[in-house]
Amino acid sequence: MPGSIRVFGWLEMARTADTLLEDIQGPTPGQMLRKRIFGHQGLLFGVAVLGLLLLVAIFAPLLAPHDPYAQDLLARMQPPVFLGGSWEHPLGTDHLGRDYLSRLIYGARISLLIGGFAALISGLIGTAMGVAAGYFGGRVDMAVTFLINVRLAMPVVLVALAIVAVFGGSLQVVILVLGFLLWDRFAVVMRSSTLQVRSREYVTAAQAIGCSTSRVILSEIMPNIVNNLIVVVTLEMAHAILLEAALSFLGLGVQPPTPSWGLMVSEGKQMMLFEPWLVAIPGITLFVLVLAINLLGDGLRDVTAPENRS
Amino acid sequence: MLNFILKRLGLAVLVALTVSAISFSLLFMAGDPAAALAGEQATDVDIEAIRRLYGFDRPMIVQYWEWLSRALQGDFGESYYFRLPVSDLIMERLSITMTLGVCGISFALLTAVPLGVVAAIRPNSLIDRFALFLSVMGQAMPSFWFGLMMIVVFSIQLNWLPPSGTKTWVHFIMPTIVLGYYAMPAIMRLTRAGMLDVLGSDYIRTARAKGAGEGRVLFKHALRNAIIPVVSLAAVQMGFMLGGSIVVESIFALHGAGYLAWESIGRNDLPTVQALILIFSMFYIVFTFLSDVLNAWLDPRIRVA
Amino acid sequence: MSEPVLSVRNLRLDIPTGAGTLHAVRGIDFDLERGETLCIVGESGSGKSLTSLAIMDLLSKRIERKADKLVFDGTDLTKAGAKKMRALRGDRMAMIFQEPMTSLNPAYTIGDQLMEALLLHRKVGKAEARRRAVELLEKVGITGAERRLSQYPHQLSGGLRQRVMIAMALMCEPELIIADEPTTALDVTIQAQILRLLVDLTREMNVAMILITHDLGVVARVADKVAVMYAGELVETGTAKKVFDAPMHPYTRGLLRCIPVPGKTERGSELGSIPGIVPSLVGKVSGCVFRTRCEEATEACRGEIPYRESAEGRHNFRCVHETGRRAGVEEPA
Amino acid sequence: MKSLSLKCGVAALALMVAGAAHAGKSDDTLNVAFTKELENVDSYFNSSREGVVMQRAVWDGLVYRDPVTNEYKGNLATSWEWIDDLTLEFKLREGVKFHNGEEFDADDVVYTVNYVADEKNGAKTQRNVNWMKSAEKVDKYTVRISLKKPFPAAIEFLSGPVSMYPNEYYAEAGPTGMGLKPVGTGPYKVTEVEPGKHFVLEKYEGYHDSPKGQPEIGKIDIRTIPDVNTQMAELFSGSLDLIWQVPADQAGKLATMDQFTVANESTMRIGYLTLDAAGRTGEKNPFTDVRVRRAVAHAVNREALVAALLKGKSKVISTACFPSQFGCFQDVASYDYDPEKAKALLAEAGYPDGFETDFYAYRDREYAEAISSFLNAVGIKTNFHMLQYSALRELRMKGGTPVSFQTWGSYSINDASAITSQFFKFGSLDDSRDEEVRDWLDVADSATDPEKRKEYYAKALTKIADQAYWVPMFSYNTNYVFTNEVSYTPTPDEVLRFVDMSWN
Repeated sequence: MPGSIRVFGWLEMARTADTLLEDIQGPTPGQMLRKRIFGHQGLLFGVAVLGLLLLVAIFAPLLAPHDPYAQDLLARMQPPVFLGGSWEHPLGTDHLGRDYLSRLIYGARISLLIGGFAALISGLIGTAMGVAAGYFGGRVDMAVTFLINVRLAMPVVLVALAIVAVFGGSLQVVILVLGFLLWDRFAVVMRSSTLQVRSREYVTAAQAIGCSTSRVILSEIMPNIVNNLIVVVTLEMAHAILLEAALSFLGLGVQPPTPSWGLMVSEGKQMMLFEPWLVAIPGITLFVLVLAINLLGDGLRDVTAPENRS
Repeated sequence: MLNFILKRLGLAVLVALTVSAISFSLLFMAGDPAAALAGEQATDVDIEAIRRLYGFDRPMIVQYWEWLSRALQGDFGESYYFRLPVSDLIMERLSITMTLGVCGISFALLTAVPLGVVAAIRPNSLIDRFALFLSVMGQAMPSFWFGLMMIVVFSIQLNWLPPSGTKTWVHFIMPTIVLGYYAMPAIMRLTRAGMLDVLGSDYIRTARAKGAGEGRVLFKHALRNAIIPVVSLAAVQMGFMLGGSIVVESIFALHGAGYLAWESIGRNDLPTVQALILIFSMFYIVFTFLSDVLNAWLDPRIRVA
Repeated sequence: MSEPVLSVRNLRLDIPTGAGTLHAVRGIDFDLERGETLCIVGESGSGKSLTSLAIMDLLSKRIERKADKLVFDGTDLTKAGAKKMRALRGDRMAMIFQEPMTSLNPAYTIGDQLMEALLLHRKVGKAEARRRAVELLEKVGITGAERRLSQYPHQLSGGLRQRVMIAMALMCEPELIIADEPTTALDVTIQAQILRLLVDLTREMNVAMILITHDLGVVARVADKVAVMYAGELVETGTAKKVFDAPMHPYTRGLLRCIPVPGKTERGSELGSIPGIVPSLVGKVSGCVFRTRCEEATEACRGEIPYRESAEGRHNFRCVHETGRRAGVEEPA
Repeated sequence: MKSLSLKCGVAALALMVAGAAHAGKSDDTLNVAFTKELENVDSYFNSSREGVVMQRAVWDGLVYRDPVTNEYKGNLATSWEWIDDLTLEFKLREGVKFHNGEEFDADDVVYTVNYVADEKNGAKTQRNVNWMKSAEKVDKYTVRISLKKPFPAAIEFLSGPVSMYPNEYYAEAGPTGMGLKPVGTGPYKVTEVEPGKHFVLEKYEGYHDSPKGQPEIGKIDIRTIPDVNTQMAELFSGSLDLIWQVPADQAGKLATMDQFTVANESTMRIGYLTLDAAGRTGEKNPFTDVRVRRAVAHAVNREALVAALLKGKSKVISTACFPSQFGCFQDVASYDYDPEKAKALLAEAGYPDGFETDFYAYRDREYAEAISSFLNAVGIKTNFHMLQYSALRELRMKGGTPVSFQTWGSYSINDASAITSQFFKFGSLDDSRDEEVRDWLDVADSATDPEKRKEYYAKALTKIADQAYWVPMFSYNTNYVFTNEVSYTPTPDEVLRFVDMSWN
């Protein structure tokens, strides 16, 4: 059918595409982002709880009513106020007579520290590997993909236990072990994000005008995949915190007297059948923290990538 | 298809070899095996005798090659602790871990897939919100804590379920739930997202235009396509589950391979730990390989390439 | 003339949104006789696809469908339940979609998908369904039909897939085929083949067809009737000849001016364009929806708009001006 | 596997069928939990407390020590005498049969002793057997055991870890076969073994007239349940009748419940801090200064530890051995809790602001944590390290540790040679390296005159306490918890004796 010309030309000029299904007087992108953020209950909850815990962690010395390390063997396992205890120890005392509330407050520092640093280390490793694989492709990509496979094949808990058993559990060892074990998701996500971005015009343009590789990666690729990175950071942070708790539960996490929440659950476990609050209190705070981080991560994903919204 | 399988197989073998080398070298740093073998009450003379007996004084690379070549024939040596062949020891316990893993993943799939499907059919409905709630909870709840709380409620307070042991299937209920629930959120989210995606696709409209009923549309046309990524995920989760059953096995006193691994680390029972790390890795490798094959079978775009 | 195979009166589609109800499609009237081809033309988003999906009852549940009359082959579709509709779809009415690449299920063979409708609606065995599938594949010009049956969609090119879609629509010898821009997604070189195939087959089998398209060239060649749609309304309907020769609605005229129609547009004449934007359809819609872009617009365009029949009959348009032009204005040279 | 997953699916529907068979008195089966997996039931090839329990139930030694009076009685031997410093002669009991019907005689003793004493056969705890050189048959019911060097504690060892195996069966089955299907002469025979998981013992009807007494309970079902909470949960649900090694706090709670009996007994295990007096971790190590070591001793409130944490029959101790052990001299320097004095001593030693040190432990985290907290309070800042036993042992063997919390159970051997001599004779775990102490202990270990032994142990222990090489803390105790259907009086040697149990 020669001579047949479709009407796309003026249709585009008329700017009418899809207007039927959307309000034509739509908000600006900024307004929409704000609307999405403030309309997202999960995100708001996550930000609020995480912010609160961050403040608690920073101002722990001001907030804690007692020294979290001061033991009193004569006042062991005092019940919390709501179970008939005294206001001297609002959340009771632990198995060595240390103030539970104070330990909980200082514990926020430990959990956030472990989660934060483990995510930082694994993020650096995984992002470097993922971006390199996605950007350079070829052999680099093959090598990174292979390493990801190897890493995924290793049973995390088992390997972490074995390493901590060898080097002894300290805050540094736990952070390093988790950091070196949890980079896989960073690598996977960063690799595919980089792959998507690499072929975009602005990247090609930057390459064409002779920008150095590092400059292309840092100023053209990274800003465009950073939102995915942030989402993975939150998920891995939560993952690291849970894993640290599990290691501590198995007796191979951070060491006493460090008030880690996982360790507190582990220590309270002994009396779980008689004083369940010893396990319940740190267990619930742990749960709320991980919940908040996860909701934050999910929320960020929803807000920054609305097409992926579930 | 054959080409595809061979390629995946080659990769799997290479990964397995690397993991074996890593686990071997890793555990060789794990303290003096002779001291661990001798036990708490042993004297220095005991330990020296054991060191000579087991040849721990030889170079590591020699020990690795010897171990690997025998491992390929299914001989993982003798457990330092039990003095039984490691392969026997593991085979015997693996059945419990496998049972647990199969139950766990079945539980996760049987709950997560229907929930995901229903949530996708009725987005933003009560069920969808419930499923979302469950998945958010599931991701945040420490499994050891969940297990302990289950014992408190169902064994101590209600006295419905036995807190430990493996005698009957009833003993597997709580461990199955605790192990399975952690895999649920991911499976459910993926099912939901996959179904939403597929249900909005053109070929579903085509099926409807042909006059296919809702059930046929959902299960024959939609689920078949939405389930493909779920299969991969389930295989990965199953691999993780087997490796992660340590916590569950120690809480519910299930004498499976995970518990054996944990104990063996404490006892420096090198041959057992090495064999277990390798076997757990192999599970992951085999499962992902099988899921690739299954995927290829499910997805003609891979099968008939 | 016998009873039309499809008769639509005052079809309305409403979509509830956060900001109010979106009146996506309003007051659609048309009849379609057996074996007749109706072309619906209009811009993207003018409601063409929604209208066709409404007839098939394939709209999302969010969209409310209302009609004074919606009768297909003697069945009142407004009263037909889900079960009744399922029995009609794929059997008496079939649809061909725009995207052959995604409209076939990647998990099943061509054969499975071809046979599905027949097996669903007719009491035939697999062998019989298979025979029919082969017959139709040959009819739509696919060579090696037997072999194709066991192939998967990803092994076929876009053109072949659209042929499969056509065969699929014809499996049960329907009364009505709705083809929603069946060639837009295809390579320009094969668009014509596919379209010719579709038209020839419907003629041969005496199937009525609603063809939705952008391509006025196509319309000019194949349409018995033309319906021009703008912002959810039919602004002009009539036989192809009348609409092309004497377009009454300013929008139709604009449309025709924009595109060269072989034999209708002189070489070298300027391609025009219509400035302005489509109004929001959320909330109450009153007056002429085209007035924001219409060069003939007057104050009266805000009021009731009559649906006029042109002097010669069988040609209707929606405009306040009797002739589709502001009084006293000469046709521009 | 398929049917199993099916079963799991069905499981959720049928919760109400649950509930294990509530065993106990009604079917004459005692359900017991072990915390640790037993590597091998063969008593020469395991080193855990659970192994000792099994050994005492399944096998017999030549000699028996009454756990209450500490008097030695003939068991498989009826009498014995020292021929010289290196030779012991035994008259064997006649008419004793092994569980498999094999008759017990001198050949069994000769085979067992010669097998386990041979280092090449790899008996796990060499110290238990390496003092024996060989055994020879005199006649069918007379046997002589030769020693490598004078060993006064021989009878104690023969009443403890050295038990007699059937020669024909053992020659064929070896340690692995013995572990899977144990055969002994003891009051209980093993009918079921699932290694590490589950054992079933049954009363041996043909048990000889032993000083152990006759078994009463028909069947003992032993399961390994690692978690104390799970053990207690099983106890509550009625599927366990007896648990032991229950921590003090839980035992205290269980004692308040009507349906359980909680019995507490001391054990031979003691806890102590060992300080790097020899300077193995470095010349400038603060612990090389006796004042610092004494400061540590003054810093820890041992009474509070015992009263609040260990409870029960635990005692504060001051000597480097368990008080009931032979030669464990008690009248030594004792350091009372006095943090001010501790600080003064530290200041005197040149540490007015204290110092920082690594603190190691491998078990009883709670106790170790409390102790390190006491040290922190006087200015000794501790970096706490909890290691696996083997890792800590390796560390100590190679380069020592500045301060570590250790425990030692003496393998239930009631003789100071089983503890003090293990650690103060320049072995790799000797952190003090005091030649004088070593020489005294050498004399005490090999002298045959009991008085002379006592004298030299006293000298050594006095110096150890004075120099505070160790800071002995407390003796341990064990809680046994059982249902009211069970009647049992535990003994102070931390050995669960099924033969002493009966139904109420």
